[in-house]
Amino acid sequence: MSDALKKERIARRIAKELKDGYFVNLGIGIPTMVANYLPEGISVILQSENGLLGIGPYPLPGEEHCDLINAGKETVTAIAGASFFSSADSFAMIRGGHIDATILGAMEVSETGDIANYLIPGKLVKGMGGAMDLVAASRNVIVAMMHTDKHGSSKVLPACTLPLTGTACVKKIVSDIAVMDVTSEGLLLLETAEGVSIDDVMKATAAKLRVADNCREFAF
Amino acid sequence: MSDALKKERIARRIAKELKDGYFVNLGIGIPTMVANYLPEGISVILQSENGLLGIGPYPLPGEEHCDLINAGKETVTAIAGASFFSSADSFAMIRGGHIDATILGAMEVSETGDIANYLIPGKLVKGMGGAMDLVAASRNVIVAMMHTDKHGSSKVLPACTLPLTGTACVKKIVSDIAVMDVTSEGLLLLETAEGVSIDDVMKATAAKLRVADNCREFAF
Amino acid sequence: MAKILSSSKEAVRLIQDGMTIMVGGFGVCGFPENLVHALAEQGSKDLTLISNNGTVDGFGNGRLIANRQIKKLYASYIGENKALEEQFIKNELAVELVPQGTLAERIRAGGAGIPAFFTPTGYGTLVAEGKETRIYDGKGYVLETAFKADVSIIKAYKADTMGNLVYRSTARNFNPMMATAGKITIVEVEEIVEPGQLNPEEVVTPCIYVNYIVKGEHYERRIEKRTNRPTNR
Amino acid sequence: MAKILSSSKEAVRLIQDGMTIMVGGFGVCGFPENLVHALAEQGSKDLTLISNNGTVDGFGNGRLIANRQIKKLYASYIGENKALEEQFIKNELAVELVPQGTLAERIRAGGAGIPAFFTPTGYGTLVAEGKETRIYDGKGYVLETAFKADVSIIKAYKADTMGNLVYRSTARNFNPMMATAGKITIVEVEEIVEPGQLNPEEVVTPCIYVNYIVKGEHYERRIEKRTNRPTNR
Repeated sequence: MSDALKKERIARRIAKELKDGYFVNLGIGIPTMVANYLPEGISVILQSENGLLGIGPYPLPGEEHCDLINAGKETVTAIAGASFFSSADSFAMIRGGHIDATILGAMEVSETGDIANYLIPGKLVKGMGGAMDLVAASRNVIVAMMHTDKHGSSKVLPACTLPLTGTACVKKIVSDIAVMDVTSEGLLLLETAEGVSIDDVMKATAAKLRVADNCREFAF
Repeated sequence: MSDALKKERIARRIAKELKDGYFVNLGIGIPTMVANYLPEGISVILQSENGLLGIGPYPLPGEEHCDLINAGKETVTAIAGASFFSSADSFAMIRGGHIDATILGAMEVSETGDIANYLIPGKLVKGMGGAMDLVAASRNVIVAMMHTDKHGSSKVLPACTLPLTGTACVKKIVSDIAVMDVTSEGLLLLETAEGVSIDDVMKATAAKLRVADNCREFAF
Repeated sequence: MAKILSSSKEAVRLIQDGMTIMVGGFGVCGFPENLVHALAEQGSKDLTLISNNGTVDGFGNGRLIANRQIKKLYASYIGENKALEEQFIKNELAVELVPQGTLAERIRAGGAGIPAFFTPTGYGTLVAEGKETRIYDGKGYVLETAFKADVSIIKAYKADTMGNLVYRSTARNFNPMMATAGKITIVEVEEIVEPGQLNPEEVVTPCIYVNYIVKGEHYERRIEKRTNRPTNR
Repeated sequence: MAKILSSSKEAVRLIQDGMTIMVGGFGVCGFPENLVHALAEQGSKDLTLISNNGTVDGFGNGRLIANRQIKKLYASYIGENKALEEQFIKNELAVELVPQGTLAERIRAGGAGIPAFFTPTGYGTLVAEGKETRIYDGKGYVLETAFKADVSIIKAYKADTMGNLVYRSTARNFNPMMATAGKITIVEVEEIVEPGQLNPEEVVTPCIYVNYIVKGEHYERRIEKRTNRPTNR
């Protein structure tokens, strides 16, 4: 299966986590795709931390405006009922715990829910942007990522090795092969991808992983 | 001279302290009257801490609106170029030191610039409203008050006896008989009212009062 | 997404005895009179009330106080309400006076995930007693903590059906911050419009903060101090 | 009251070597390009820059960085600018990464007379190193201090001649807070109107915060990532 297809499946699976009327912040990459796969009858309101509540679809060609972008700096539109505000007001909203779900990518996640996704010392320096605020304050942080890196190493670890974006904040991890909850007793495997065995997930996971009694296979 | 006339004179004298383009917060009572006596060519912008920058004149009869009031809860109007904002934004403006002059009344002022104007324990309990924020943060706090209370006791004291509204914050006192600066060496008498001698002021003042070399008489 | 309720009476059923509530308004201006009067009628007890004013006798918070529904009040100004002043002086009602700017900022902090902040206001006064203080650049500051509410009751001018709010003139006052600091926020408005009818640049309270909307049954449009300029000037 | 200046070049003369400046914008969106490009031409040195992004090579802050006018940068995101990333990794430019919400709040605090506040953001991370931390209700918080600037350079959509400002869409971003946190605030706008032409309910930045206004000479209207939906959908 291609990486593109795997990523689409992650996005499709995460979309099922969202309830009607949720206010959601979607990170750059796979998370942004989640909006495309909302189940029938489910509508959510998307927040963009640069100052927009109510992101609409991408604009038609010729309708883009340089002043209307999302946090990934892509041109977007605003829905009827949208509002614009400053970055201070936007992060007051985020930090105050008003966002129902935050979905973002990660380089590493630990079995205690720590997340690292902004810095590889001496190598990749982009900055945390709004990610640190989002993970520190959202009640419901869901990580969307490939289970292993390009070298095949697990990104789900006993402890993160990279500088942390946040500690004990991730609630759920949805990867291309598994869905895991972060619980007070560590990671709990809830679902495996179609054609992936529990054993496959165990082998691909460096962190300790308990298997839920009702762990089941599912199509992403 | 009637008290009303004395108060008008205080307001007239304070009006001379304001420079063109100043942003000014006027307290309830004598301070509110200051706006009526601005010298020719001097225009200031009045802030009302309940959320208005740019107070206009009182409305004509029939033009009042219950939603447009000043901090004294009087009906007002808004000038062209006014803006409305929340109490949080209003006090951010005040606390951030953006107001050029704050003029307010007092029950007592000390020779170190302490002010008491919100509470007489067991007797008068109204609350500080916005006064504590105003005196804590304005660069230029001017007190407008009668020099003595209704029993003839000095309201300008070595130390306040009532609970304080703020410490070391008053820069100038304009009373019905004198103009005094609060300096790092204590109170300095700058001006006496027409027909009032330096000795008269000294007798009416419980605080230590130095007399400026160029202390002069003036018409309020 | 906000839900539209059919009456103030229905809305205040969300308020239970012993809750901490915030009530918007500066005096009677921008005050959620329909909701508060419904709450007075409902008679919920032992409430902790966070509101700028005691308002006036017989109106608004004044009714809650006269009914002895409030066990503790946080406010910046309690003049204009004799019953309250008397209950306070006689220690029958616990009142904590909070400077107006500190009150506004503590409420904002509650909604914004800031548990505490330093402010210069009240340094060296009774307000600072028992609180941590600190010197920054030679000036004294007091550490103040955030306010949150079980239910915030606010007044706006218009809502759209999603819950976006706009206010009118100085009736904005404490309402926008209180909207953010309530676990549940109920707003009463004069008019409800469709999404898209409020300019997104103008929305003061985004819909994320609003849980319930009621169209106020009756507005008295009370004015505390009617002041006019002479007609011939 | 704000003063209208005739050119960006005249405006940036207020900026002297060694000053701390804030520059508005989120990437190139809502970015004061005329003022910053004039500052790049003026060549002021040893500046401390507080701005959300490094922006892109050859544009905006990117020019100041390429010119080596910046000795220290506070930003939340420095991708999209290779020169900056390289100078940072080689320790040729001091960069302090500040979480975006913390950056926004520190600037707001600077303008609002709050010297320090607690935030959950960055607790347990590098951002908290060397900073005071505290537990409230079982959750960890970091004490962050206010940011102020000698000069704030911002972009708004329209100003009236008094200095009241409105913004457009997401171009608002950091500009309103920076307006409050500069000892001097210079704004560039697309249009200047008369007092009364901006709705007082809509004014985002009251004129008290604005010292100088320039009508921007040229707007490139650059878009970093042009994204569209298909026409037939």
